[in-house]
Amino acid sequence: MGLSILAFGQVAEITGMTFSFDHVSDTNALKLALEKAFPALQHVRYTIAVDKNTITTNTILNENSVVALLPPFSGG
Amino acid sequence: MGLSILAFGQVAEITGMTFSFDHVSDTNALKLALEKAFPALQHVRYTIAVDKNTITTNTILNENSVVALLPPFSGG
Amino acid sequence: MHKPKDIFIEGAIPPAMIADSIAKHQTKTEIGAHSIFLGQVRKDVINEQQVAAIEYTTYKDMALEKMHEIREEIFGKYPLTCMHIYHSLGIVNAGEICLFVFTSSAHRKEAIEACEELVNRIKAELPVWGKEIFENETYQWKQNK
Amino acid sequence: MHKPKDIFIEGAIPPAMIADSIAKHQTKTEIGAHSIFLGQVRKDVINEQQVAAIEYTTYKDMALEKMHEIREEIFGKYPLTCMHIYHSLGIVNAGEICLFVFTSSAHRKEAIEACEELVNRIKAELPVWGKEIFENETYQWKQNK
Repeated sequence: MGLSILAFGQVAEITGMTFSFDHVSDTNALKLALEKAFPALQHVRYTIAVDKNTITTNTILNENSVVALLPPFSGG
Repeated sequence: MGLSILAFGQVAEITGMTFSFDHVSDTNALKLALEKAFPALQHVRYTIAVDKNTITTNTILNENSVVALLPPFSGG
Repeated sequence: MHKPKDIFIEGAIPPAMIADSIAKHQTKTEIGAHSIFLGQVRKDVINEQQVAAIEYTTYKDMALEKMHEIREEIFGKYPLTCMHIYHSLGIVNAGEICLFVFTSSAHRKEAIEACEELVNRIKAELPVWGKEIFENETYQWKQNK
Repeated sequence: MHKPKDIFIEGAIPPAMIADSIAKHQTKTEIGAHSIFLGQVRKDVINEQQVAAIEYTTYKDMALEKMHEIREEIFGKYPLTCMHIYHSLGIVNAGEICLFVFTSSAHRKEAIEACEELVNRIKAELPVWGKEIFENETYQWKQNK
Protein backbone atom coordinates (compact mmCIF):
# COMPACT_ATOMS: atom_id res chain seq x y z
CA MET A 1 0.00 0.00 0.00
CA GLY A 2 0.93 3.66 -0.21
CA LEU A 3 0.47 6.58 -2.47
CA SER A 4 0.84 6.18 -6.25
CA ILE A 5 3.50 8.18 -8.03
CA LEU A 6 3.35 8.79 -11.77
CA ALA A 7 6.14 10.43 -13.74
CA PHE A 8 6.17 11.81 -17.27
CA GLY A 9 8.54 13.11 -19.94
CA GLN A 10 12.02 13.92 -18.73
CA VAL A 11 11.10 13.13 -15.11
CA ALA A 12 10.02 9.62 -16.12
CA GLU A 13 13.37 9.22 -17.83
CA ILE A 14 15.37 10.37 -14.79
CA THR A 15 13.45 8.33 -12.25
CA GLY A 16 12.84 5.23 -14.32
CA MET A 17 9.34 5.45 -12.85
CA THR A 18 10.13 3.17 -9.91
CA PHE A 19 9.69 4.75 -6.51
CA SER A 20 10.13 3.37 -3.03
CA PHE A 21 10.33 5.54 0.06
CA ASP A 22 9.20 5.47 3.60
CA HIS A 23 5.95 7.22 4.22
CA VAL A 24 5.89 10.85 3.11
CA SER A 25 3.23 12.99 4.70
CA ASP A 26 3.10 15.91 2.28
CA THR A 27 4.42 17.10 -1.08
CA ASN A 28 7.40 18.96 0.41
CA ALA A 29 8.55 15.74 2.08
CA LEU A 30 7.99 13.90 -1.19
CA LYS A 31 10.13 16.37 -3.11
CA LEU A 32 12.97 15.98 -0.61
CA ALA A 33 12.77 12.19 -0.80
CA LEU A 34 12.65 12.27 -4.61
CA GLU A 35 15.58 14.60 -4.96
CA LYS A 36 17.61 12.51 -2.54
CA ALA A 37 16.84 9.34 -4.50
CA PHE A 38 17.31 11.04 -7.91
CA PRO A 39 19.72 13.97 -7.56
CA ALA A 40 19.30 14.85 -11.27
CA LEU A 41 15.78 16.03 -10.40
CA GLN A 42 17.29 19.05 -8.66
CA HIS A 43 18.28 20.35 -12.09
CA VAL A 44 15.00 19.96 -13.95
CA ARG A 45 11.78 21.91 -13.71
CA TYR A 46 8.69 19.97 -12.78
CA THR A 47 5.39 20.63 -11.07
CA ILE A 48 3.38 18.23 -8.95
CA ALA A 49 -0.25 17.27 -9.43
CA VAL A 50 -2.19 15.55 -6.65
CA ASP A 51 -5.26 13.69 -7.83
CA LYS A 52 -4.94 15.38 -11.23
CA ASN A 53 -4.83 18.93 -9.84
CA THR A 54 -1.61 20.89 -10.09
CA ILE A 55 -0.61 22.12 -6.67
CA THR A 56 1.19 25.37 -5.89
CA THR A 57 1.67 25.02 -2.13
CA ASN A 58 2.62 22.16 0.15
CA THR A 59 -0.19 19.60 0.16
CA ILE A 60 -0.98 16.76 2.58
CA LEU A 61 -0.77 13.29 1.01
CA ASN A 62 -2.75 10.28 2.13
CA GLU A 63 -2.57 6.61 1.24
CA ASN A 64 -4.89 6.99 -1.75
CA SER A 65 -3.31 10.09 -3.23
CA VAL A 66 -2.19 9.89 -6.85
CA VAL A 67 0.85 12.11 -7.26
CA ALA A 68 2.12 13.04 -10.75
CA LEU A 69 5.47 14.60 -11.54
CA LEU A 70 5.01 16.87 -14.54
CA PRO A 71 7.81 18.52 -16.51
CA PRO A 72 6.84 21.65 -18.54
CA PHE A 73 4.09 20.83 -21.03
CA SER A 74 5.04 20.79 -24.70
CA GLY A 75 2.00 19.55 -26.60
CA GLY A 76 0.72 20.87 -29.92
CA MET B 1 -17.18 53.92 -79.79
CA GLY B 2 -17.29 55.36 -76.29
CA LEU B 3 -16.59 54.39 -72.77
CA SER B 4 -17.53 50.93 -71.51
CA ILE B 5 -19.94 50.63 -68.61
CA LEU B 6 -20.15 47.50 -66.53
CA ALA B 7 -22.78 46.94 -63.86
CA PHE B 8 -23.00 44.30 -61.15
CA GLY B 9 -25.38 42.91 -58.56
CA GLN B 10 -28.45 44.98 -57.88
CA VAL B 11 -27.26 47.75 -60.24
CA ALA B 12 -27.03 45.24 -63.10
CA GLU B 13 -30.58 44.22 -62.30
CA ILE B 14 -31.91 47.80 -62.29
CA THR B 15 -30.13 48.89 -65.44
CA GLY B 16 -30.43 45.69 -67.43
CA MET B 17 -26.79 46.40 -68.31
CA THR B 18 -27.63 48.29 -71.49
CA PHE B 19 -26.46 51.87 -71.54
CA SER B 20 -26.71 54.54 -74.21
CA PHE B 21 -26.09 58.21 -73.55
CA ASP B 22 -24.57 61.14 -75.25
CA HIS B 23 -20.96 61.74 -74.36
CA VAL B 24 -20.32 62.14 -70.63
CA SER B 25 -17.10 63.88 -69.68
CA ASP B 26 -16.73 62.84 -66.06
CA THR B 27 -18.20 60.57 -63.41
CA ASN B 28 -20.52 63.23 -61.99
CA ALA B 29 -22.07 63.69 -65.44
CA LEU B 30 -22.32 59.92 -65.78
CA LYS B 31 -24.15 59.57 -62.47
CA LEU B 32 -26.67 62.23 -63.50
CA ALA B 33 -27.25 60.56 -66.86
CA LEU B 34 -27.61 57.14 -65.23
CA GLU B 35 -30.02 58.30 -62.59
CA LYS B 36 -32.10 60.06 -65.21
CA ALA B 37 -32.25 56.91 -67.35
CA PHE B 38 -32.79 54.62 -64.33
CA PRO B 39 -34.51 56.56 -61.54
CA ALA B 40 -34.41 53.50 -59.24
CA LEU B 41 -30.63 54.04 -59.01
CA GLN B 42 -31.30 57.07 -56.82
CA HIS B 43 -32.43 54.71 -54.09
CA VAL B 44 -29.55 52.22 -54.08
CA ARG B 45 -26.02 52.59 -52.83
CA TYR B 46 -23.26 52.04 -55.36
CA THR B 47 -19.70 53.18 -55.91
CA ILE B 48 -17.94 53.74 -59.21
CA ALA B 49 -14.68 52.21 -60.35
CA VAL B 50 -12.78 53.66 -63.31
CA ASP B 51 -10.31 51.26 -64.88
CA LYS B 52 -10.72 48.92 -61.87
CA ASN B 53 -9.95 51.59 -59.26
CA THR B 54 -12.72 52.75 -56.99
CA ILE B 55 -13.00 56.53 -57.18
CA THR B 56 -13.99 58.85 -54.36
CA THR B 57 -14.06 62.19 -56.21
CA ASN B 58 -15.29 63.33 -59.61
CA THR B 59 -13.06 61.75 -62.28
CA ILE B 60 -12.54 62.64 -65.94
CA LEU B 61 -13.64 59.92 -68.37
CA ASN B 62 -12.16 59.35 -71.79
CA GLU B 63 -13.17 57.13 -74.68
CA ASN B 64 -11.23 54.15 -73.40
CA SER B 65 -12.37 54.36 -69.80
CA VAL B 66 -13.93 51.25 -68.31
CA VAL B 67 -16.49 52.34 -65.74
CA ALA B 68 -17.98 49.85 -63.29
CA LEU B 69 -21.03 50.40 -61.11
CA LEU B 70 -20.52 48.51 -57.87
CA PRO B 71 -23.16 47.94 -55.20
CA PRO B 72 -21.86 47.15 -51.68
CA PHE B 73 -19.68 44.04 -51.73
CA SER B 74 -21.07 40.92 -50.09
CA GLY B 75 -18.61 38.14 -50.81
CA GLY B 76 -17.50 35.41 -48.43
CA MET C 1 1.53 43.03 -65.77
CA HIS C 2 1.81 39.42 -64.68
CA LYS C 3 -1.67 37.88 -64.73
CA PRO C 4 -2.89 37.59 -61.14
CA LYS C 5 -3.66 34.11 -59.82
CA ASP C 6 -7.31 33.06 -60.10
CA ILE C 7 -9.13 32.49 -56.80
CA PHE C 8 -12.61 31.69 -58.12
CA ILE C 9 -14.10 28.26 -58.51
CA GLU C 10 -17.51 27.43 -59.93
CA GLY C 11 -19.93 26.20 -57.24
CA ALA C 12 -19.20 25.00 -53.70
CA ILE C 13 -15.71 24.21 -52.41
CA PRO C 14 -15.56 20.45 -51.78
CA PRO C 15 -14.06 19.26 -48.45
CA ALA C 16 -11.79 16.89 -50.41
CA MET C 17 -10.16 19.92 -52.05
CA ILE C 18 -9.32 21.26 -48.59
CA ALA C 19 -7.77 17.91 -47.61
CA ASP C 20 -5.70 17.87 -50.83
CA SER C 21 -4.48 21.36 -50.13
CA ILE C 22 -3.44 20.41 -46.58
CA ALA C 23 -1.72 17.22 -47.77
CA LYS C 24 0.36 19.18 -50.31
CA HIS C 25 2.01 21.07 -47.44
CA GLN C 26 3.54 17.99 -45.84
CA THR C 27 6.71 18.41 -47.89
CA LYS C 28 7.09 21.99 -46.57
CA THR C 29 8.72 20.98 -43.31
CA GLU C 30 9.52 24.53 -42.21
CA ILE C 31 5.78 24.96 -41.49
CA GLY C 32 4.64 24.56 -37.89
CA ALA C 33 1.16 26.07 -38.04
CA HIS C 34 -1.73 26.23 -40.48
CA SER C 35 -4.74 28.48 -40.02
CA ILE C 36 -7.84 27.82 -42.11
CA PHE C 37 -11.05 29.81 -42.41
CA LEU C 38 -14.10 28.39 -44.15
CA GLY C 39 -17.22 30.37 -44.96
CA GLN C 40 -20.37 28.25 -45.09
CA VAL C 41 -23.75 29.34 -46.48
CA ARG C 42 -26.22 29.71 -43.61
CA LYS C 43 -29.88 28.78 -43.92
CA ASP C 44 -30.93 32.14 -42.47
CA VAL C 45 -34.61 32.88 -42.02
CA ILE C 46 -35.58 36.32 -43.35
CA ASN C 47 -39.24 37.39 -43.31
CA GLU C 48 -40.23 33.77 -42.67
CA GLN C 49 -38.35 32.59 -45.78
CA GLN C 50 -35.36 30.22 -45.51
CA VAL C 51 -32.20 30.85 -47.54
CA ALA C 52 -31.78 27.83 -49.86
CA ALA C 53 -28.59 29.01 -51.60
CA ILE C 54 -26.43 32.02 -52.40
CA GLU C 55 -25.53 32.86 -55.99
CA TYR C 56 -22.19 34.67 -56.23
CA THR C 57 -21.07 36.96 -59.04
CA THR C 58 -17.91 39.04 -59.36
CA TYR C 59 -16.16 41.71 -61.38
CA LYS C 60 -13.37 39.26 -61.97
CA ASP C 61 -10.65 41.50 -63.45
CA MET C 62 -10.95 43.96 -60.60
CA ALA C 63 -11.31 41.25 -57.94
CA LEU C 64 -8.15 39.44 -59.04
CA GLU C 65 -6.12 42.65 -59.13
CA LYS C 66 -7.37 43.60 -55.66
CA MET C 67 -6.66 40.10 -54.36
CA HIS C 68 -3.15 40.29 -55.76
CA GLU C 69 -2.64 43.59 -53.93
CA ILE C 70 -4.01 42.20 -50.64
CA ARG C 71 -1.86 39.07 -51.02
CA GLU C 72 1.31 41.12 -51.48
CA GLU C 73 0.48 43.30 -48.48
CA ILE C 74 -0.17 40.31 -46.22
CA PHE C 75 3.03 38.57 -47.36
CA GLY C 76 4.87 41.83 -46.58
CA LYS C 77 3.37 42.05 -43.12
CA TYR C 78 3.62 38.45 -41.85
CA PRO C 79 6.38 35.84 -42.30
CA LEU C 80 4.19 33.30 -44.08
CA THR C 81 5.31 30.21 -45.95
CA CYS C 82 2.07 29.88 -47.94
CA MET C 83 -1.26 31.56 -48.57
CA HIS C 84 -4.18 30.08 -50.54
CA ILE C 85 -7.57 31.64 -51.20
CA TYR C 86 -10.60 30.20 -52.99
CA HIS C 87 -14.00 31.84 -53.40
CA SER C 88 -17.04 30.28 -55.03
CA LEU C 89 -18.97 31.75 -57.94
CA GLY C 90 -22.47 30.71 -59.01
CA ILE C 91 -24.80 28.71 -56.79
CA VAL C 92 -23.68 27.46 -53.37
CA ASN C 93 -26.37 25.69 -51.34
CA ALA C 94 -26.97 26.22 -47.62
CA GLY C 95 -24.48 24.06 -45.68
CA GLU C 96 -21.84 24.20 -48.44
CA ILE C 97 -18.48 26.00 -48.32
CA CYS C 98 -18.14 29.25 -50.30
CA LEU C 99 -14.81 30.62 -49.01
CA PHE C 100 -11.52 28.87 -48.14
CA VAL C 101 -8.62 30.89 -46.77
CA PHE C 102 -5.46 29.00 -45.78
CA THR C 103 -2.26 30.46 -44.30
CA SER C 104 0.86 28.63 -43.10
CA SER C 105 3.90 29.76 -41.15
CA ALA C 106 6.56 28.48 -38.77
CA HIS C 107 4.64 29.65 -35.70
CA ARG C 108 0.96 29.92 -34.90
CA LYS C 109 0.57 33.61 -34.16
CA GLU C 110 1.48 34.77 -37.67
CA ALA C 111 -0.63 32.15 -39.44
CA ILE C 112 -3.69 32.94 -37.30
CA GLU C 113 -3.43 36.73 -37.57
CA ALA C 114 -2.76 36.68 -41.32
CA CYS C 115 -5.73 34.38 -41.91
CA GLU C 116 -8.12 36.59 -39.95
CA GLU C 117 -6.90 39.74 -41.69
CA LEU C 118 -7.28 38.10 -45.10
CA VAL C 119 -10.87 37.05 -44.37
CA ASN C 120 -11.80 40.56 -43.21
CA ARG C 121 -10.21 42.17 -46.25
CA ILE C 122 -11.75 39.68 -48.70
CA LYS C 123 -15.23 40.43 -47.33
CA ALA C 124 -14.70 44.19 -47.32
CA GLU C 125 -12.66 44.79 -50.46
CA LEU C 126 -13.36 42.17 -53.13
CA PRO C 127 -16.03 43.10 -55.68
CA VAL C 128 -18.16 40.00 -55.14
CA TRP C 129 -21.92 39.94 -54.69
CA GLY C 130 -24.11 37.32 -53.07
CA LYS C 131 -27.77 36.91 -53.95
CA GLU C 132 -29.66 35.04 -51.25
CA ILE C 133 -32.15 32.74 -52.93
CA PHE C 134 -35.05 31.67 -50.74
CA GLU C 135 -36.83 28.35 -50.82
CA ASN C 136 -39.84 29.93 -52.56
CA GLU C 137 -37.48 31.19 -55.31
CA THR C 138 -37.68 34.85 -54.31
CA TYR C 139 -34.34 36.44 -53.45
CA GLN C 140 -32.59 39.41 -51.87
CA TRP C 141 -29.11 40.87 -52.22
CA LYS C 142 -26.90 39.78 -49.34
CA GLN C 143 -25.45 42.48 -47.09
CA ASN C 144 -22.17 41.97 -45.27
CA LYS C 145 -22.02 43.37 -41.77
CA MET D 1 -18.51 12.04 -13.31
CA HIS D 2 -19.36 11.66 -16.98
CA LYS D 3 -16.30 10.32 -18.81
CA PRO D 4 -14.70 13.18 -20.75
CA LYS D 5 -14.47 12.84 -24.54
CA ASP D 6 -11.16 11.45 -25.81
CA ILE D 7 -9.08 13.83 -27.93
CA PHE D 8 -6.03 11.64 -28.54
CA ILE D 9 -5.31 9.66 -31.65
CA GLU D 10 -2.35 7.37 -32.25
CA GLY D 11 0.11 8.83 -34.78
CA ALA D 12 -0.38 11.69 -37.25
CA ILE D 13 -3.77 13.24 -38.04
CA PRO D 14 -4.58 12.36 -41.68
CA PRO D 15 -5.85 15.20 -43.94
CA ALA D 16 -8.77 12.96 -44.95
CA MET D 17 -9.96 12.99 -41.33
CA ILE D 18 -10.08 16.78 -41.48
CA ALA D 19 -12.12 16.66 -44.71
CA ASP D 20 -14.55 14.17 -43.12
CA SER D 21 -14.94 16.40 -40.12
CA ILE D 22 -15.69 19.43 -42.34
CA ALA D 23 -18.15 17.46 -44.48
CA LYS D 24 -20.10 16.36 -41.40
CA HIS D 25 -20.97 19.99 -40.69
CA GLN D 26 -22.87 20.53 -43.93
CA THR D 27 -26.12 19.48 -42.28
CA LYS D 28 -25.63 22.13 -39.58
CA THR D 29 -26.99 24.99 -41.63
CA GLU D 30 -26.93 27.54 -38.81
CA ILE D 31 -23.11 27.60 -39.20
CA GLY D 32 -21.62 30.46 -41.23
CA ALA D 33 -17.95 30.22 -40.25
CA HIS D 34 -15.44 27.51 -39.46
CA SER D 35 -12.00 28.21 -38.01
CA ILE D 36 -9.39 25.46 -38.12
CA PHE D 37 -5.92 25.33 -36.62
CA LEU D 38 -3.46 22.61 -37.56
CA GLY D 39 -0.13 22.04 -35.84
CA GLN D 40 2.49 20.47 -38.11
CA VAL D 41 5.82 18.97 -36.96
CA ARG D 42 8.68 21.20 -38.16
CA LYS D 43 12.00 19.81 -39.35
CA ASP D 44 13.86 22.23 -37.07
CA VAL D 45 17.63 22.21 -37.07
CA ILE D 46 19.10 22.16 -33.54
CA ASN D 47 22.88 21.86 -33.06
CA GLU D 48 23.19 20.83 -36.71
CA GLN D 49 20.74 17.95 -36.24
CA GLN D 50 17.40 17.86 -38.07
CA VAL D 51 14.20 16.91 -36.26
CA ALA D 52 12.87 13.75 -37.94
CA ALA D 53 9.80 13.28 -35.72
CA ILE D 54 8.19 14.17 -32.42
CA GLU D 55 7.02 11.46 -30.03
CA TYR D 56 4.11 12.62 -27.89
CA THR D 57 3.11 11.20 -24.50
CA THR D 58 0.43 12.38 -22.09
CA TYR D 59 -1.02 11.94 -18.64
CA LYS D 60 -4.29 11.00 -20.22
CA ASP D 61 -6.67 11.09 -17.24
CA MET D 62 -5.54 14.55 -16.26
CA ALA D 63 -5.38 15.81 -19.86
CA LEU D 64 -8.95 14.74 -20.62
CA GLU D 65 -10.29 16.31 -17.42
CA LYS D 66 -8.44 19.55 -18.18
CA MET D 67 -9.65 19.50 -21.79
CA HIS D 68 -13.21 19.01 -20.58
CA GLU D 69 -12.83 22.04 -18.31
CA ILE D 70 -11.35 24.18 -21.12
CA ARG D 71 -14.09 23.06 -23.50
CA GLU D 72 -16.84 24.07 -21.06
CA GLU D 73 -15.22 27.45 -20.46
CA ILE D 74 -14.87 28.18 -24.19
CA PHE D 75 -18.48 27.12 -24.87
CA GLY D 76 -19.52 29.45 -22.04
CA LYS D 77 -17.57 32.35 -23.47
CA TYR D 78 -18.37 32.13 -27.21
CA PRO D 79 -21.63 31.26 -29.00
CA LEU D 80 -20.24 28.22 -30.82
CA THR D 81 -22.18 25.55 -32.67
CA CYS D 82 -19.35 23.00 -32.55
CA MET D 83 -15.87 22.42 -31.20
CA HIS D 84 -13.58 19.50 -32.09
CA ILE D 85 -10.06 18.84 -30.83
CA TYR D 86 -7.62 16.07 -31.77
CA HIS D 87 -4.05 15.68 -30.56
CA SER D 88 -1.61 12.99 -31.67
CA LEU D 89 0.19 10.57 -29.38
CA GLY D 90 3.23 8.49 -30.32
CA ILE D 91 5.40 9.25 -33.34
CA VAL D 92 4.49 12.07 -35.75
CA ASN D 93 7.00 12.66 -38.55
CA ALA D 94 8.16 16.08 -39.71
CA GLY D 95 5.57 17.48 -42.14
CA GLU D 96 2.68 15.59 -40.54
CA ILE D 97 -0.20 17.06 -38.53
CA CYS D 98 -0.14 16.62 -34.72
CA LEU D 99 -2.95 18.97 -33.59
CA PHE D 100 -6.36 19.72 -35.11
CA VAL D 101 -8.63 22.33 -33.50
CA PHE D 102 -11.94 23.10 -35.20
CA THR D 103 -14.58 25.63 -34.11
CA SER D 104 -17.81 26.61 -35.86
CA SER D 105 -20.28 29.42 -35.27
CA ALA D 106 -22.82 31.58 -37.07
CA HIS D 107 -20.32 34.42 -37.57
CA ARG D 108 -16.59 34.50 -38.14
CA LYS D 109 -15.38 36.54 -35.17
CA GLU D 110 -16.49 34.03 -32.55
CA ALA D 111 -15.18 30.98 -34.42
CA ILE D 112 -11.77 32.59 -35.00
CA GLU D 113 -11.32 33.90 -31.45
CA ALA D 114 -12.46 30.66 -29.83
CA CYS D 115 -10.10 28.63 -32.04
CA GLU D 116 -7.09 30.77 -31.18
CA GLU D 117 -7.88 30.70 -27.45
CA LEU D 118 -8.27 26.90 -27.55
CA VAL D 119 -4.90 26.44 -29.26
CA ASN D 120 -3.16 28.68 -26.72
CA ARG D 121 -4.77 26.90 -23.78
CA ILE D 122 -4.07 23.41 -25.18
CA LYS D 123 -0.38 24.24 -25.54
CA ALA D 124 -0.13 25.83 -22.09
CA GLU D 125 -2.40 23.66 -19.98
CA LEU D 126 -2.59 20.09 -21.29
CA PRO D 127 -0.15 17.61 -19.74
CA VAL D 128 1.38 16.49 -23.04
CA TRP D 129 5.09 16.11 -23.76
CA GLY D 130 6.89 16.12 -27.07
CA LYS D 131 10.25 14.42 -27.54
CA GLU D 132 12.07 15.75 -30.61
CA ILE D 133 13.82 12.84 -32.29
CA PHE D 134 16.72 13.80 -34.55
CA GLU D 135 17.77 12.07 -37.71
CA ASN D 136 20.79 10.53 -35.94
CA GLU D 137 18.37 9.03 -33.37
CA THR D 138 19.44 11.32 -30.52
CA TYR D 139 16.61 13.38 -29.01
CA GLN D 140 15.70 16.30 -26.80
CA TRP D 141 12.58 17.27 -24.88
CA LYS D 142 10.58 19.86 -26.78
CA GLN D 143 10.00 23.23 -25.12
CA ASN D 144 6.94 25.33 -25.93
CA LYS D 145 7.50 29.08 -26.10
